[in-house]
Parts: sequence; structure tokens; C-alpha cells
Amino acid sequence: MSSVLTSLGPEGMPIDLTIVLATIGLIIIILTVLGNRSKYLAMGLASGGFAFGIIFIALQALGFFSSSSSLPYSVPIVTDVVTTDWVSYIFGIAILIVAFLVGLTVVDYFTDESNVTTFYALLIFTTIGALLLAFSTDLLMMFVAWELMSIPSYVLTGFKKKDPASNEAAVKYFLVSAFASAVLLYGISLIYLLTGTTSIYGNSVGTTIVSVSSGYGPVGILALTFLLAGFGIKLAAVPFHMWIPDAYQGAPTIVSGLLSTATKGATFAPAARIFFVIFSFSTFQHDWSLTFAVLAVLSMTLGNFAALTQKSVTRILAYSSIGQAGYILIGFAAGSILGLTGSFFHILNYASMQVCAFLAVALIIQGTRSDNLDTFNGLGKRMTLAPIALTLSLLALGGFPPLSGFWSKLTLFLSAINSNLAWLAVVGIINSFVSIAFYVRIVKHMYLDQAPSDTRLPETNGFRVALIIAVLIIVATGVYPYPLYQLAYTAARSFLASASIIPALLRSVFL
Amino acid sequence: MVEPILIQAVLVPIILSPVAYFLGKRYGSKSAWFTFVVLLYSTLLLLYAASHSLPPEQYSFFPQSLAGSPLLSSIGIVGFYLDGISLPFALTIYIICTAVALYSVPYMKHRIFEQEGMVTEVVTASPNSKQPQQSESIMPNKTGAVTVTETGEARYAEPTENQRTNERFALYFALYLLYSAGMMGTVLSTNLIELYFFFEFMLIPSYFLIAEFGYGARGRISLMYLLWTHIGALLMLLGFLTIGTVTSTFVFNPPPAGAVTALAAATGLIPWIVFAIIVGLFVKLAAPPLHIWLPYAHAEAPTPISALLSPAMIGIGGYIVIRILTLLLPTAYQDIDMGIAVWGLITMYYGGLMALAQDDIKRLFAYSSISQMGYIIFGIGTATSLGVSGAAFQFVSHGTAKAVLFMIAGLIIVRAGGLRSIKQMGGLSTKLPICAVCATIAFLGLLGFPETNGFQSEWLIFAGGLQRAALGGSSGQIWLVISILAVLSTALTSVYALWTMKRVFFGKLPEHLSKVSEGSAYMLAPIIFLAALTILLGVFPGLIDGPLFHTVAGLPITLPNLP
Amino acid sequence: MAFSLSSCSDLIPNLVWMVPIIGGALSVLAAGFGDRARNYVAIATGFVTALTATLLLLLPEFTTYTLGGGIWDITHVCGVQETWISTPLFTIQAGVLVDPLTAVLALTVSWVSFLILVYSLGYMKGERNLTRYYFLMNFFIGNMLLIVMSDNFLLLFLGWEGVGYCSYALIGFWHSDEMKYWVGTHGETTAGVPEAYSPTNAGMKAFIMTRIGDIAFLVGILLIFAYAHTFDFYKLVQNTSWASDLAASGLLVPAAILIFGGAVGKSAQFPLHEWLPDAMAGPTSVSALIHAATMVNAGVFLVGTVGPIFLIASASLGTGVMFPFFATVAAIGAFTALLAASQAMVHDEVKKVLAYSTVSQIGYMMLGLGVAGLSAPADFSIGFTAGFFHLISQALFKAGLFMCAGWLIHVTESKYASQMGGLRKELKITFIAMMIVALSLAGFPPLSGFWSKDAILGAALQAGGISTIFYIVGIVTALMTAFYSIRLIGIIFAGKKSENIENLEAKGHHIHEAPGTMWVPYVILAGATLVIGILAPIFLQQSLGSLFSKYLANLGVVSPYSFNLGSEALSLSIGFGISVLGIFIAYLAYIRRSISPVAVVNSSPVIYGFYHFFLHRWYINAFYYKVIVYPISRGTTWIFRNFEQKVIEPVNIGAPEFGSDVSGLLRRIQTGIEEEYLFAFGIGIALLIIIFFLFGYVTI
Amino acid sequence: MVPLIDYLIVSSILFVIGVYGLVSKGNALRLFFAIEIVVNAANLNLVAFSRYLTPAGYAAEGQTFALFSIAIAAAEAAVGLAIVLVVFRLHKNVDVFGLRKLKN
Repeated sequence: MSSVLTSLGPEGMPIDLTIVLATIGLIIIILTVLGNRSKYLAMGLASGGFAFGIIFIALQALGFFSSSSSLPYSVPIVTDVVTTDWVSYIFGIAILIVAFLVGLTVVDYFTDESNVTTFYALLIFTTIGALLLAFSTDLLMMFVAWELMSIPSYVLTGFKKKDPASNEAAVKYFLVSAFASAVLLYGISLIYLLTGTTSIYGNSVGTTIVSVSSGYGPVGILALTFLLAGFGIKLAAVPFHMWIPDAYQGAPTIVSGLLSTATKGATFAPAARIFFVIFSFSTFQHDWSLTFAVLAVLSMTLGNFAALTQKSVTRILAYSSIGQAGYILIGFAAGSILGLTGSFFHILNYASMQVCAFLAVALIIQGTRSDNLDTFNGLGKRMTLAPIALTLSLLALGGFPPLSGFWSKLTLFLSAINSNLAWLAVVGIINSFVSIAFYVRIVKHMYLDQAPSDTRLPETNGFRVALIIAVLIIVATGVYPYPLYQLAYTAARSFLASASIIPALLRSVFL
Repeated sequence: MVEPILIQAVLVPIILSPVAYFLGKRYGSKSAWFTFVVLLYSTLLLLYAASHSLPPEQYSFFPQSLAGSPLLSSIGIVGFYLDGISLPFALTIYIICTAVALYSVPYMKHRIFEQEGMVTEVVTASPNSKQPQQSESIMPNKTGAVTVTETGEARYAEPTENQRTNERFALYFALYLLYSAGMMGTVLSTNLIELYFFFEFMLIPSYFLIAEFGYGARGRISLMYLLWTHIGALLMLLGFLTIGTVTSTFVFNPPPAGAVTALAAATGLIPWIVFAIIVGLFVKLAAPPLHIWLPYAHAEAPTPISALLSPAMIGIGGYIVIRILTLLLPTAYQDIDMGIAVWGLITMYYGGLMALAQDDIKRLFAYSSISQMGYIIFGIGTATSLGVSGAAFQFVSHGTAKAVLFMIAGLIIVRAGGLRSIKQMGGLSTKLPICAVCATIAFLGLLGFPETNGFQSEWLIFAGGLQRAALGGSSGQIWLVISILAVLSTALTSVYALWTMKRVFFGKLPEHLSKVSEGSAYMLAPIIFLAALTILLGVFPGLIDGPLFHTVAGLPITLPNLP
Repeated sequence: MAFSLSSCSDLIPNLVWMVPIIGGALSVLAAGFGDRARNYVAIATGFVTALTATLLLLLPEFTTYTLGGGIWDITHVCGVQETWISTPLFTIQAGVLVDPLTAVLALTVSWVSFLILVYSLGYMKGERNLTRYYFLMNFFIGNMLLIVMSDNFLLLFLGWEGVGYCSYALIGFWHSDEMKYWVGTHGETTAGVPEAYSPTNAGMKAFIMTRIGDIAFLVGILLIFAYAHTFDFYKLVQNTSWASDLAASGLLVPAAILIFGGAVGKSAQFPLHEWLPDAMAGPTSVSALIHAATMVNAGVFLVGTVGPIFLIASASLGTGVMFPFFATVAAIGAFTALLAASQAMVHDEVKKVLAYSTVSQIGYMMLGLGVAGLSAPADFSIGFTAGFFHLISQALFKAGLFMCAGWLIHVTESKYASQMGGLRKELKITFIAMMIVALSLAGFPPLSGFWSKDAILGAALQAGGISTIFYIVGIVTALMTAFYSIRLIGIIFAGKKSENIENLEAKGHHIHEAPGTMWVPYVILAGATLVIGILAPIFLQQSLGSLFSKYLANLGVVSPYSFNLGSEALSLSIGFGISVLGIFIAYLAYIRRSISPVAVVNSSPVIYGFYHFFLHRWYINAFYYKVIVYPISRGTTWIFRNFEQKVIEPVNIGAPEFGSDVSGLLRRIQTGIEEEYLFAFGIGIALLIIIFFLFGYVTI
Repeated sequence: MVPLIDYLIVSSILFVIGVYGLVSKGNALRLFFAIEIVVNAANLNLVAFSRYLTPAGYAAEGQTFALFSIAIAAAEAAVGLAIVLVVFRLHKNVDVFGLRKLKN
């Protein structure tokens, strides 16, 4: 089996994966249309698809590892619309794991919805979008993938048709996101003007037009601005974050989990490609690096501080997600191998931590029927797995050893100091401290406060499996961070090698 | 081939903590013996390592594939090293942890039954005070195990353990093992990241221990404890990361070649590094004004945990300061030594004076710990081999003495129904003779009484200060003055120590304490053991001094040594 | 080398201090076999200790040793050392040292201790917790002997603090603080400061006050250590370069005075003397042992040990370098003698009078040692010998006085002299014994007190110069001493029985003589003071004098003993006259009762003023409380309430509040209106453009 | 031939109109239209740039992109209108000022 998969070759991998997943999605839709609405069949198909994807990518990656004694740090310039580099592997695995985990919980979560199978179909399509976003190396492909990821996710957000909150969230998300798409498109058009191609690896701004005529500087700046704003929406970077808390709170909680990890994580991939490859020209690099730093500071500060006094747990997680985006941006701002290692590593960890937190909260909300922090009181006595999973994921988000978040945050702060951005590390550390306050606050409510009643709340099997897997990932990475760390490091190193960033301008002290 | 001794000492408790949990669920308080045996085993490992003076153990966490990046691969180098400086810290921590594990049995029985509402707190109304002294959250008398006599005393038949209490014990002992191992890892580590890892690692179990089993507003206080120590740790981390960036490695013991010179060359960064590390760790050491979390945390923690927090945990800050300053930042160290010493002096006096104003016995001990940390800080500040060794020794002496005192406070809490107010104590020496003797020994240890280890450490510290004065130079006079002031602070220690002795153990026995008795050997044996250790190390200080000075004399920093 | 130090068998010298400590522990074990076993073990320990101390004189290493003709001739000191603390940087050798000073003091301490232990058998009969008592007594003796035997400062400090602890614990022996054990009179205040102290309070006061002296002592020895890198007495004498280094830093005399600070605290000298009167809250046997005969003399021993060391060490720096040190010692001694004697004249509590008297007598000893240093180097041993002779003599008669007082207090159930009276018939033995020891205190020939006190005064007179002032103070004090000793005897034994006694007898309490275990010890002590007094001319000159002068010569302070009774006739006769004068006045006032003391006091406001001044302890105690104790205890509470809780703690509340405020502010942006979200988006774009234009590299 | 700058001016005006519409109107449908105007501004750009960069029109990347974009906009419109429709069913209007249940 493995030989068959690897024989498909790395080049065709994204397409193969898309085909497989899309086929599964179509089968689910067709079955639904034909009247077979078996939730478990859909779940089995979807999970199978996701699992296949994970294994597929993992085998490709392992093949990479085993094929050569030295790691493939240098990757040829890709002119195709999709690529299979280490960056896409990282994002692909993160997205698929999240989708897999969310997929496991859907049936248990939507107990009173009739069209759960549709949810699976939409989940698969949004996952495909996210995957292609991570794989794409062409602006056109990227835009299509972006929309493929976004459009199903609007529906997922408003999936609870009868729930006004869900609808409100969907409208808010949709309007902001559509606007972001438009702005992004406008930015892409300007890039097209500057480079004359839609291929990301085709040409960079600096080497084509700007170098010929400096009069295009403002156009480049506008393009940067629009792209940053467009991506900022999905990245939850302040000040493009406004929809996040509302949408996450209103959406079905497992969808919030998906949005905050898969779609958000996937967006970092094109962002990295566009800024590091297209805008690798030195002056632009300085500019976006500074902007990332500013956005990082704003995101961390606003996200963490605003979460301090929240009463709604989903909103806390939403704000936390904004703050975490800020941490990831630190690595982008640092712009070094170390920085990108940190960012990629944190994206991986963040995906598992955040999805774990959201799934646990989803399970809890199913029991308590409220996401108010006070209803979390004494949950430790009423449930077993969910509070433990939530606690571990929150502590991991807070960066406590020996959990996964610790290592990636460590790398991020180190990279900031390493790139002479010590002030950014200071801000990051202060924020990390502030974030502990509200993470631990949730833990405190769950374990230390008096429960309103002693009745035990149900814990369903789908959630159980998903939470256990997520917790295992968090703890295992925390205890032995090497494999994922190495993955992130390899990705960052090969990515920067492929990007034509001028080494002399890297602010890294070493590496 | 390195013998995997020290890594066992750290990891065995961590790995076995789930076992402790399951045993606890099954056997309740009896599972303490498991915890005890695990910690004893680890302690014996330490003793073995100490007696064979093993080389540093190093384990590579990240394989060599990151070899292109020395900094990144150095994150993954996990080292454990027991040398003369870490030995006193490590042994003290594990010995106290081991002893307190048994002590926990009756104490946590009391606390858990109380929390589960199986025992009503004895209302300790004294005829003198209008308001009866009660601790928080007196649960309704659910099991009827308590009968309150007309005089206001409560007598309780020992409730039996059930599934619910077993789970609590299980949680306690599992966290206890994690906490102990976290402290140990910090002390043995040879890598800055590893150090930070364990430094934070001990925080979470201790947070839960305070939050779950503490008193008063335990939720708020444990959070305060967590946040304060966490920000200190983060500051320290900033310093560590900068050091790593400058030296391209995180391994600090033994300091890699060129690291010290590289650091010394980074003149612009040095002040920031030093600031981050010193201030970050002084939060842990509770040097005023960074101390405010400590009285709350120590007072409201369950007493066995207080007996670990204060004697074992906070002093680790001093250990790290010694390590980092002497190994990596020798020049910066000598630039700021007097500042540290003066800060230590302030800490001594401030803690001592505040201790005088306390009524809650555990708070008093907490402030006393602050004062004692001042000695450690002062010893480090002298930047002499005598002073630094004295500071390390002081950790031992304070550890044994304060552990005894906290355990005695706990014994009083258990036996006198949660009584903590000193105003309502008195004359207890007739009821608790062994405790009175041990408390005396411990207090004498605190005030630097010869024949206890307190003296052996304190004279080294003061001799360090006076040695600086003897070295002369422009600052000789100032060193003379601050050293004399430092010695004078032992008078303050005597005042609060003896005054507390008098108020707790002497005088007339109040009516409400007439039923107090000393009780179980679980509690007395650890108290007696540590009190005996206090005296043993006072009479034979060479047990600590020998290895300690051996290492300090060999530190790669030119501490003023005796010729 | 200026001296010789031979090694000797370490068994006996080590046994001297170990026996009581081990015996103390054994007595605790023996308590398991019953009270009787415990008592016997404790007392047997005392006896064995005394025997081992005596064996010191038989050590074969004392090369020339004869007891014939009343001549001791110990010229050698011997010591044994073991490594105590061994580090790569320094090694501390510790061991015992036997020299004449040691031997004499060990003998005195151990035999007096033994007698007091025997006395305790009777005195403490029926008390509870005697295991603790006997353990602490023996532990005390061990530590006291450790002070005496130790050969370095660090080990000495061990014993030094050890006795301090025992003193603390024994003063507070009756730790439940029942009213009857309090010292001082209830309700009496001085300037608002209560004059009555509970035993535990008094113990605490004693410990803390002596500790202040000890801190000075510790600083002193650590200063020496910082320069000399050793604590060892003989190494300090051997290589004296440390002294010149210290002197170069201007710290030689301060270091010496700091060490003297330890002596000031332990020996209750001004300004740290106020603890001793209150220490009388302990059992009388404790007062006799610790606060009269032994521990309080440790300070004198310390000065006697360090004085010669400093003298020798500073010899190369020129004479007179140590003058400020010895002048301080003498001045403090003289002043304390006067201060305490004046208070002893007016107090009514028997034990307090004796306590003041002790303070005063130790002042004399300090005076003697100080004067030794002030006199010509050749005459050093005169004052030195006088000081230590007075130490021995005072140990004997003061222990005797206390023991007698103990029985009196027990039998009359009152601690006030005025509530006794006319007891000479019922308590014949006690009366005679107490009379002898009191006369010795009063300096009446031929008792030992007469010789020893006059030896000190003679030395002062002979030293001349500034010492003449000390001599005059000493003479005045001697008058007071004679007065208050006989006053005490007069009030207790002469005249009619007091109301208290009559009440007691009416109740059926029979005033009876002490049991044998009690009276035999104090009779022995009375006998000893008499015998030594009679033998004094030989004892002082031939034995003690020659012993010490040879010892000092061995150390390097060369001075053949030249004290001569004949040449000191002037001093002796003045001393005798003063003593008789004092005794006579007291006789008139308290035995013949031809003068009414009350009338004298009330006769003039000046005398009345002095009376009150003395009675209120010169207001020194009150001053300490008002200036130090109360401000500290109130100040800490004030700081706690107003700084800790109002300035520092608000950070805990303030920081989260700040966080909440910021959080609230940030959350207010989140209005829920989609419109504004899109607006924020627009602002974001504008913000980015502004950032680029303001801070960007790309030029527009 | 119309110079490139004219296309840019028109597209900028369209973009500004779109943004103005977004920040000034409260009706969800109007907002959606405003977004479409921005998309169309971008489409105009793409086509114009394509023409400008490759006047011969051999590699019409920009035009292709615009076609894709229009198709995607249609899909987006379908989903968006569906969502707005659901909101209308629940609230009986599509004013976004009314959707304020989720805030702070």
C-alpha cells in the first residue's frame, strides 16, 4: 500500500489528495440526495478520507526523510500551481488532523440536527480548500482555494439554522470574509501588475518592476496592505479580528474549533509564501517584517487583555486565538529560520491545543447548555475527560511545560531576541503572563469552585476519542518535541532556501 | 558510559505519579507509603551519586540532525549534575519531601475530611476573644462524626475513608510527586532551557495543591502564587534566551568554552540579562517588594505543602542565581554584588520586622522565610567563596528548620481544630512536649544558634561579608557596615523566634486547648528526624561544607578565596 | 616561639566537657527508670565532671607539678586538636586546651556545679518536669566547660551560645508563668514600664540581650578571621601579622571592643546588664549556678583569654595600642560595679539584691582585668590574677548566698526580705553560713572576698594614672557592698519576725532548717570561702599568682608576679576600713535598728531622689523599653498596616484591576455591530498604510 | 489605447465606493452589493493589467483570473444570499444593526 502511495509521486500528491477527498465529499452528497442519511456512514467515510490524507502526507514526508541521507533543504523553484514542499506537509497534516478530530465529534455534537451528512460534506470541502491553500504556489490557485475554504465555512458557521446566534455569526463572518476576499483580490491584482505573473515563485516584485522604476513603490505598498488586510481577517490579526469573537461564540462550537485552527492555520501558508517569496526584495522585507511585528503586538495585547474579563468561555477561546495569532506573527516578523521554525511549530501545536480546547468546551456546553464561565463551576466533579483535556490544552496554550505550547513559544521568543527584536519578546512574554490569568481562571472554575449540582454530565464516545487523541498529541509533543520540531525546522529551512530572501538581510544573528 | 542515576532521581517520581494516583484511589491515605518509598529511593540515588561523585549526565533530546544549529541542538541537551553546590540543595529538597510525605498522612486526612464535610472544625472560642476563631467553609456536619460538647469543644471520632476521600488522597500524592521531582529537576539541570522547564514544571502541581487543598480564599491565592512566580520565571526566561542567543548554547554547567567571554563581550545586553535574571528569581526568593505572594501562599497552602514551599522551593531561586552568576556572568556579578547584598539586607530586616507583626502562625513563618532568604541573598551578594557557600548552606539550614516549624504549625492545626491564631495559643509545651523541643531546635536554627546548622551557614555568610571588608578598597567601609548590620539582623530573628516560642508554647494553657495531644508518629517522626538533622549538621558541618567548598573553590570565577 | 604548646592525651580534657553533656542525655534516658534514677544519674554526672576536672591537674603532660608546699607550678599548656571542618579553602581545627586559666576555672565551675546539683536535689523536690531541669543543668555545665576548655573562638562560641540557651531555658523553667514565679513586684512601674516579669519573659529578655552582645562578639571574631584566617588562640599568638593588618584598617581596637561586647552581654555589664536582675525568675539553684557562679563569669574568662592575645599581637605596634580597649574594660567594669551596687542597696527582693550584687562584683573583675592592661606591662599579671581570684571567690560566696536565699524564700514563701525577719533562731545553720558568705561579700577579713576585692583595688592603685579614678569608684562601691550585704542579713535574720512569718506559723507552717542535701552544699561553700580566705596570703601569691604569671610569661606577656601583701598595706587597710564602715552603718540601721532607714530616706529630697533613682534601676530598663522595645513592637505593626498592606499589597489588587480595566476598555470596541467591524477593517488598512509611510523603507 | 492610469482611477473609484458602502450602510444586502463592487474593481484591474502587461494577449492570465473571480463571486453570492435569507426568516429584516446579540 505504501509503495502505491509513494509511487504516485510527490508532485501529484495534492491533486491525488483532492481527488480522494472530493470524491468522498461527493459520495456523501449523492448518498444524502439519494436518501441515505446515515450519520455514521458519513462519519466513517469522512474520517477515512482524513485519515487517508494524514497517512498519505506522512508517508510522503517519511519518504522524503528516508530517500536521502541529508535532508532536502533546497527545493527547486516550482512553477506549477501546487507544490509539495515541507511547508505544505506541515500545514496539510495540521489541517487534516483538525478535520479528523472535528469529524469524529460531529455526530455526537449535532444530536438534534437532521442533515449531519451535509455537515460532513461541507467539512470535507472546506478542508480541501484549506489543503489547497497550503499547497498552492499560484495566486489564482490560491484565490480559488481560499474561496473553496471560505464558502463552506460560512454555511458551517450558520449550520444551526434555528439558532439566531449561529445565524448572526454566519452573517458577520460572511460579510467580513467576503470583504476580505475582495480586498485580497484587489491586492492580488496589484501584484499581478508588478510582477506580470500569477505564479508565486515566478518572479518577485523587487527583481522585476520596482527595480526598473521606483515609481511603483506605492503600488507595492498598497498590494502589501491589501494582502495583509485580507489575510489578517482569517489570521485574526488585530485590527482585522473584530468578527472573531462573535463568530466563534455564535457558531457551533466544533465549527469554531475548525475555524480557529484549520482555516486560520492554512492562511499562514499563503501569507508566508507571498511575503517571503514575492516580497523578498530587501526594502519590502523590512516593511512587512515591521508590520508583522506591529500586528503581533496588537494581536497579542488585545487578544489576551480582552479575554481577561470575559465570562463566555468560547469568547475567551476566541480572544485567546487572536492572542495566539500574535505569537505566530512574532516568528514571521523575526523572519529568520528560527522564527519560521517557531511559527510553523506553533501553528502545529496551536492546531492541536486549540481544537482540543474547543472540542472539550463543545462537549461541556452540550451538557451545561451554556458557555458561561459560571456554569463551568465544579465541572471536575461532574465530568472526567473534558475538564482534563480542557485544562491540559489551556495550560499548553499558556506555554507551561511539559506541554507542546511551551516549546513553540520558547522558539518564538528566542527567535525574536535572536533577530534583535527583544522588545517583541518582552511584549510576548508579558502577554504570555497575562494569558495565564484567564487560562487558569477557567481551570479554577472547573476544579475549585462549587458545582451547582452533582449530576454527572454525559461524555460521548466521539468526543472521547477526539479529546484523547488531541491530549496525546499535546502531551507527547511536550515531552518529546523533537519530531515536530524537526519537521518545522526542516520546513523553515527549506522554505527560506527556496525563497529568494537575500541572506545578508536576514536579521538573524546566526543560522 | 554514564550511569543513569540522576535522571532516575528526577524521572522516577514523575513516571510513578500516575501509579500513585491509582494506588491512592484504591488505598487512600495508606498510599502515602508508596510516595514515601519512591522519594526515598530517589533520595538514596542522590546519596549514591553524591558518594561516588559522578560526572555530569547528559542526554541528547534532539538528535544530531540539528547539528547545523548549535543553539537549537543545545535546547535538547538534557543534563543532570550533582556537584557540591547542587548537592546541598538537592538533598535538602528530597529529604524534606520524603519526610513530609509521611507527615502528609494525618494532616491531609484532617484536611480532606474537613473539606468533604466529614469533620466540623473545632470551634476554638476562647473566653477572652469575642469572636470564635473559625476557619473558612465549615461544612455542615454531614456524617455526624462530630459531637460538640457544651463547652464548645468538638470531639470527633476519626471518620473512615471512602471513595471520595480516596480520590482526593490520590490527587494529592500524584501532584506531590510531580512537585518534588520538579524541584529536583531544577536543581540538577545543566541546561538553561531544562532549568526553566523544571522551574515551571513545579509550578503547576504546587498551584493545584494549594488551590485544591488550601485554606481561605485558596482559589485567588493560588492564582496569585501562580501568576507571581510565573512572571518571575518568564523574566528569567527572557534572560536565558538572551544568554543563549549570545553564547549560541543553552548548556551552562559546565560552561561551554567561550561562553563566558562571549557574554562578557555583549556589554550592551549584560545589564538587561542581569536585570531579568535577578529580578525574575528574586520573585521566587521573595525579596521585598517582590514578596507579596509569599505570605499568602505559605499561609494558606495545606501545611505539608507550606513545608515544601518555604524550605525547599523558594530557595531554589538562590541556587539559580549562584549558578548563573558564577558560571556565566562573573564580571557582571562583581559589578552588582553590593547591590545584591544590600537587597539581601533589606530582605532580612523587612521579613523579620513583618514577622513580628503577625498573628497567624503560618504567616509569621512565611515572613520569617522572607527574612531567611535575605541571608541567602546577602551571602550571594558578598561574592566571596565563604559567602556563596554560606548561602548554599543557609538553604539547608533554613530548610530543615522551617520544615520543622511548618510541620509543628500543622500539627497544632490538626490537633487544635484549625487553630492558627497565636493570640489563642499558649502553654502548649505541656501538651506538646516533643513539639516544643523540636520547635526550640528549629527556632535556634533560624537564629543562627551554634550547635545547629543555622550557625554554620550564617557565620560563613557573615565571614564572607567581613572578608570583603578586609579586602579593603574604596568599598571596604561600606562592606563593614552592611556586614555588621547583617549580623545584627540575627537579633531581630531571635526576637521573633523567642517571642513566638513564648506565645505559642509558654504561659498559661487556654481552656480550649486542654484536649490537645501530640498524637500520631506519622507527624512526630518527620519532625524529630529533621530537628535531629538540624543539630547533626550543626555539629558536623563538614558533611555539607566539604563538597560545597570543593565546588565553590573550583568555580570558574575569581571569588575572593582565603589564602 | 614565645610559648610552648605540648600535646597531651586528649581523653581527660575532652571528658571534662563531654561528661556533663553525655550525662545530661543519660539522665533523660534514666528518667524512664524513675525519678530517683534520673536524679542520681544527674548528680553522679556532676560528681564525675568535678573529678575529671580535678584530674586535669594530674595530667602527666604538666611537666613540673607539685602540690607540696601549696605551690602549683603549671608552666605548660597542652592541647589536642581534631579537624572539625575541612574544606579546600580552609580547615578549622578544634580541640581542647588546658592551661592554668582553664584548669582553675574548670575546677571552680565543676565543683560549684556539683554542689548546686546536690542542692537541687532538695530544692527542686516535688517539682514537675525535672528531667528537663537536670538535662539543662548538665548541658549547661558541659557548655560552660566547653567555653573554658575550647582552643578556638568558634568552639568557644558554641559553648558560649549553649550556655546562653540553657540560661534562657532555665530562667523560663516554670514556663506556665504562674504568678508566684514572677520576678519583680506586680503593679510597680517605672515611667510606665512594668517592673514585673514572667519567667518566660525574663528568659527571653536574657537571651535577646545577651545575644546583642554575642553579635558584637561574633563580628569581632569574624573580623579577626577575615584577616587571620584562623580562629585558633595559639595560632593567633603565633603569627601576629593579622594584628598589624587589622590595625592598618583601623579595626584592631574596634575588633577587640566588639569581642568585649560579648563579655558585656554575658556578664551583664553596663549597658547590657538589665537582663540579670530579671533572670531571677528562674529557680534559685539556677540563679546560683548560672547567674552567679559560672555563666556570668564567662565574660571575665573571655576578656582574660583575649586580653593577653591582643596584648601580644599588638606588641610590635607599640605600647598603648590596646589602651582604649583596656580602658573601656576597666571603665565599664567600674561603672557597672557602682551602678549595680547602688541598686542592691535599696531593693527588697532577696534574689534581686543578690543579682545586682553579682553584676557589681563582675564589674570588679572587669575592673581588675582592665587595670591589668592599663598598668605597666610587667605588672599585667597583678590585675589579671586579682580578677580571676575574685572570680573564684565570688563564685563561692555568691553561690552560697543564693543557696541560702533559696531556702529562705522557700521556707518563708516570700521573695521579699521585708517579709522575713528574725529567723536566726530557727535557721541557725543557714544563718551562720549566710553570715560568713555575706561578710565575704562585704570584704571582711579574713574571708576570701576581702583578699580578692582588695587585690583588684590594689592593682588599680598600683597602676596609677587613669586607674586611680577606677580605684576611687571601686572604694565607693566597696562601701556600698559592705552596707547592702549586712543590710540583707539584718533584715532577714535580725529583729522581730515579720507579719508574713507569723501568719505562716499561725497556719501551722513550721519554720524549719533546710534538709541536708541543701544545707551541706552551702555550708561547704561558706567553709571554702573561709578556708581560702585564711590561706589567701599563700594561695594568692604563691599559687594563683605564680601560676598565672608563669602562664602569661609562657604566652609572652613577661611579668613575674610581684604582688606583695606587705607593699599593699595601704590598699589593704583602706579596704578593711571601708568594709568595716559599711558593715557598721548597716549594723546600726538593720541589726541594732538605731537608725531608721525610712527616716533617713525621707529626711531629704536628695536622698529620696537617689533612693527612687536606684529603686527604678536608674531608669535604664524603662529607657530600653521606651526607646527600643515599644517602638519596635509598635513600629512593625505600623509598617505592616501602613506599608505592607497599604502600599505593597495593593499591587496584588491593583494589577488585576488594571488588567480588568484595560480588558473592559478593549472589549468595549466589540460592539456587536457588523458595520463597525467593517469600519475597523477600513481603519486597519489605513493603519497599515500609515505604518508603511511613516516607518517603511519603501519610499513613496 | 486608453492608458493604464485611467483603468486604475476607475478601479480605485469603484474600490472607494465599495468601501464607503460597507461602512455606511446597515442593510446586509447593500453591504453585500458593496463587496461585489470591490470585487469588480479588482476584476477591472486584473483585466486591464493583463492587457497592459501582454498587449498581444497571448498569456491572458489576468483575464482568466477575472473569469475565475466572477464565477467564485457567484458562488459566494449564492451562499451569502442563503445566509441572509435565513436571517430574514428569523428577524424579518436584514439590518445588521439588529444583529447585536453577540458582542463584547
